[in-house]
Amino acid sequence: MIDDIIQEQPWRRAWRHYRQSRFAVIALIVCSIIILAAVFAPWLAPQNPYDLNVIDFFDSKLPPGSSAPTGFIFWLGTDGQGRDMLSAMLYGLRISLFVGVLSGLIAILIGMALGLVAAYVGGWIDALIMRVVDFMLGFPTILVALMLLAILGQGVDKVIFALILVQWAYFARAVRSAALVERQKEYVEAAQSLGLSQPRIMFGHIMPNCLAPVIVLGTMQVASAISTEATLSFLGLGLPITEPSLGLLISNGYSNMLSGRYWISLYPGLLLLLTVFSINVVGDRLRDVLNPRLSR
Amino acid sequence: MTGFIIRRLIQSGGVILTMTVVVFLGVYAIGNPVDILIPDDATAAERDLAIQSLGLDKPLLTQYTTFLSNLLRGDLGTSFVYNIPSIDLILLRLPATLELAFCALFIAIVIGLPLGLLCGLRPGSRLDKTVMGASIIGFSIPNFWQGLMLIMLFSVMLGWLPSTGRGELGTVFGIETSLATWDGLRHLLLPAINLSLYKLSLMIRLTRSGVREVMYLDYVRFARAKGLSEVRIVMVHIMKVVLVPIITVVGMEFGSLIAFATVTETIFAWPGMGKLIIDSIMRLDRPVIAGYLVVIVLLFVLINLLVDIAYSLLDPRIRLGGEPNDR
Amino acid sequence: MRKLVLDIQNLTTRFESAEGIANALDSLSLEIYEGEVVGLVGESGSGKSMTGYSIMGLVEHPGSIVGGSIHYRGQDLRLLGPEQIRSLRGDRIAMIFQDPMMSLNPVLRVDTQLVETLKAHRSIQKKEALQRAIELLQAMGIPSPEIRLRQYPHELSGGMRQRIAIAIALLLEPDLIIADEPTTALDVTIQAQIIHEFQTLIEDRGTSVLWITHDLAVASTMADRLAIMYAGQIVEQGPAEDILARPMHPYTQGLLRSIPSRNIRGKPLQQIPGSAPSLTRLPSGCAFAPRCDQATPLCELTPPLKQITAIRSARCHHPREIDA
Amino acid sequence: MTDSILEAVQISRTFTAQEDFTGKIVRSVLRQPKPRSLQALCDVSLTLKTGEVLGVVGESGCGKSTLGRILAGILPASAGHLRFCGQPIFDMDSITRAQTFLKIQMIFQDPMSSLNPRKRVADLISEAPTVHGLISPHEQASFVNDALIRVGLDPNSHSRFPHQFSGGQRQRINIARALAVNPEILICDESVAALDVSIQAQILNVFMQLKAEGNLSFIFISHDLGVVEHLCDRVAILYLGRIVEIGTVETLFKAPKHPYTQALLQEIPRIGTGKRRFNPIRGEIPSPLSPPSGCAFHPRCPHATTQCVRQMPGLREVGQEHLAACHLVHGTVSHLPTELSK
Repeated sequence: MIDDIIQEQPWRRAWRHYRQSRFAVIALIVCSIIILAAVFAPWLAPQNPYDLNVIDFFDSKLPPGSSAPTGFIFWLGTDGQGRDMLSAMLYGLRISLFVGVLSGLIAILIGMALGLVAAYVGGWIDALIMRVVDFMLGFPTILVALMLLAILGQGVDKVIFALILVQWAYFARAVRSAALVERQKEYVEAAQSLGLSQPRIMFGHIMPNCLAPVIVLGTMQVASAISTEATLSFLGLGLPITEPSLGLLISNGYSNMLSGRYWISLYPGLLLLLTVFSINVVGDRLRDVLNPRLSR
Repeated sequence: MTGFIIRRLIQSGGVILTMTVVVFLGVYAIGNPVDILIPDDATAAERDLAIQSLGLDKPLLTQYTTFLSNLLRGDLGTSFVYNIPSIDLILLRLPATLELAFCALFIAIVIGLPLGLLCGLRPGSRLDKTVMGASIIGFSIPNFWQGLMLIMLFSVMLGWLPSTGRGELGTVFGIETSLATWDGLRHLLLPAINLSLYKLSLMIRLTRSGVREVMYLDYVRFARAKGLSEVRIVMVHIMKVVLVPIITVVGMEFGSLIAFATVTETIFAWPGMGKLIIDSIMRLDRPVIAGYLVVIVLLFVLINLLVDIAYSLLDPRIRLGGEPNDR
Repeated sequence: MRKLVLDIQNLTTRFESAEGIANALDSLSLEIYEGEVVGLVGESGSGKSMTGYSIMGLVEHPGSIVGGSIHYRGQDLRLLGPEQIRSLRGDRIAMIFQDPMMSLNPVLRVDTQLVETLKAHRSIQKKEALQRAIELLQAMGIPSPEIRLRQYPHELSGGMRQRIAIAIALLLEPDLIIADEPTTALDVTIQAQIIHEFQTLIEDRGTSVLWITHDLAVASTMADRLAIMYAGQIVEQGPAEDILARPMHPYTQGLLRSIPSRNIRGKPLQQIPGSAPSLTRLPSGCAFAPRCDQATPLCELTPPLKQITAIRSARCHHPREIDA
Repeated sequence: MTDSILEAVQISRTFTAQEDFTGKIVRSVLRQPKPRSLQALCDVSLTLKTGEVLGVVGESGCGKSTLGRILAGILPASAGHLRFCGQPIFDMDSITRAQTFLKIQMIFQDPMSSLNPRKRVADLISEAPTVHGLISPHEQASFVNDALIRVGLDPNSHSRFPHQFSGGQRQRINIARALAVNPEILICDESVAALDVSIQAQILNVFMQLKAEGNLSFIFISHDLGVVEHLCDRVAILYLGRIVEIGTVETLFKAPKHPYTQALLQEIPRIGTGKRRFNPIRGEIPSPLSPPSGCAFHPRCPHATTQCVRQMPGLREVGQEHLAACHLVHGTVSHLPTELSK
């Protein structure tokens, strides 16, 4: 009886804790559905919005539920070029998620490596890294990204680069402060006393204990990256028109909104909101669950 | 304390210097600066003359020192579009942006602090759950889309508030502001709400987590054991501790509000420097971009400096130089 | 017979969490008389601090007092409203906490924290309040108190802070002070100083004290009477010297035997096997039975509190007198 | 065969606050003095004899943890040297030095933070011996099994995480982990301070059992005089980074020579004295940033003379195997008032 609980492993315990919020569980499900929808967009979408052969300009700006002369039904209407909104949104979601997740992952890797090195090596290396981090964090994400793209120009790679550049510093700071706390703990001294090598202590002992804040921050940052990309695309500085993300879809529909054709802008916006919101709810719950102060 | 300020001043100087290098490289050295700095319709002779007069044939370091000395004189070139010195152009637009940012910050603080306090004091209550859920929405809604929806709802569908422009300006204490007229206020409301929503969510969360952290500490318990009234415990023992980090965050966030104003100003056609910068980026008006960056950097460094000083004034542990007690 | 200051009967404080229900205090009864020092001794998790919080009305969510009574001079504290309780706290019943680094608010000056206590209970001028504070700090062995008053807590050493916390508790000359391990975090020489000053002050005023500690040795030098706690219950109670000389409960016996100085140097210590049970998964019957070498089948039933002599009681089926 | 297994000769350790570039500028602008360095340890010499338990006693900030970490090779010393079986450790090449320090293992104070929470018990115990090639991977299971039995833990618990154990069990894991690399010296830094009395007795018994097995020597750092008296053969008293008295437990506890030791012994609460009043010494431990002149204890010492204010006393022989650093104690003759020597 005692053993059921005592034998529990850390991750399972975290999940048991996570499960207690039904809201967060729903968000996790929604999040998974969105990710699956994005990954399988080419198979799920009723129409390939890039295929000029299936797009008919005469179908443009049809309201939701209309059908084309071919009998094809546009459940969410069509946009200015006559593309099926649902299909365009699925493809847009794919691009948005791709950009957000990839930039987030690379930023995590860079930030974690630099943060760990700064915390463990200390001295002038730490000072240098942290000055750069402070410098980066001193300026708002959107501004740095805007300027960067103003200089670099448009493109998926450039947007990803810009997003990495504005994000890595957050991870570096979080990992460093977590690693500094861990470094003070006696198990690190024990590892030194046992003659374990520096890289082994740094990556094998300290790093696994710094993952909790990285996971929480990573979730939130992916959401923020998706949102930032959408903003940049909306301002016309993000992705090129050939690769329409959700932000670009909203931007395209914006001019039609005032004339009552709300669906071109509204639906991609709602999908964007749902995506960012569900990821944030998951991240927020993870923060509670993985917070060492609350879990013990 | 003096040491602390001197230290911050030196660091600020470092930041400004680094940023001038970045601006210089970004605006003058990347790409072909000649194409950027000289109007397209110039003849070959004019180009050569311009290259010489701009010093573009000289080594990079010399160019940079020229750039720096020009900068010190407040000269960052003339806008191609408006044909006036870029710094003047930006300073002309600055008040509108500051006005917007101040109003947004005001909304965030006035609503955010009390809500966060209430939630923090009653964790797990229905109010707490509702507000916390809403705050996640608050920082999940992309700023620009939220702006569009505000216009859609309040301007297009309900027709209550105007959606573009700054409206009529009045003068208070010699400062032109839309806060002084009814029309100005009506124009200001939507953009201010748009800009403040994200910060409002942040303020609620910060206050709440600060209160939650502090309210279980021993000294709050000790204050209770002393028999102090609940009002004094919350307003003095909890809030005074919680406010210290919040005030610094407020300062930092003011800077971020100015940056985010670019989006809001674009949507609501607010004539601030944020809209100017987006327009300039679109038209590749690089002198204006450079000017904007320099002004923003100075503004940010100034804000950070003030925040640090405020922080050290508020927290006795820092103010008094905090000599380590043990070991 | 001296007058009762505090009379706790069958007090039960419960915590509900996802792990289950835990009785942090389980029908605890304890009396404190005027001018008496009662040592409440227990190991970590035994509920000794919760006793203090329960008396002060400071049990926080998700915990609550679910049964029993706490009478202060005949008045049931559990029936009082929050405002009435508040006016008693700090005035008639004061409390001191363990960690001197944490019990003073870091952003308020020492004088603010002293004066606000006085002002919460008396209408008093600030000047007069400061004067009283200075006198008390002097009595607590703080040199040049006028300077200390204008400082912030982090400028003071741990010993100084604990002295100030004690001075705050003594400011209004309470009837009862609940001291929750106030010297545990301090060095031996500072502990001796503070105990010395504290003893002088309470003896002058005839204050009653509930001294909560895990350290039997400290309790034995302070207390008139001892109460030993295990798993939320008081398992043994009586005059200090009597208990230390002739412990009756097997837990008290084990505790005394595991203290090094009671054993022959270099020889293995007598130890209590196992570790204290989690309060959410207490064994049925006597909570100590699984670790007890004298347990019998009878111990699977909950033992009642037995009044063994007029002054001694123990919660055990087989209380025995053994010289420790 | 040499009698002493570990010898510390005039070990000192200073901590200096790191100063960055801007810090230097600020200091020169404001004409502030250089950051004061903190002398955590000063000329500490100790000899650990083979098979004995040497206690190191002191209050917080006296440098006893720093000493333990220097002896275990976790912190470098600022000055002085260490000899292991007569060999100077700091002169060795890095590989030999690492191997030598492997023979000196440490048991820490906090049984929770000294175990990596993300590692299972089996990994905690077998990692170091595997890395150092003391055991081969296929021997791991049986090795861990034996290690757990040796410290009195259930061998079936090898795949658990640290948080699934009680405080006493965690400290047993710590001991098992240290023993896994076949050390000859264990340095116990307040190893039982965080434990409840009943658990403390269990862990002390583990130490005593290990001592009885005869292969280990111990340095036992503690603030608890009762525990030290019970377990140790000899004891050194530290005050503000210096040894003020060192001797066998019998002589030192029966006839302490240094006024600080006397005060310590007088002021520990003991069972059996009954309710009593303390007669404490004055003042607090001075900050190591600004130590007093002369004898560091003089501001608190009830017997201090002008000589104590001016001159730092050295350690002198005051009895058999008994040294004290006090001007007022000469040989076996004490100039201290006799009632204090009781």
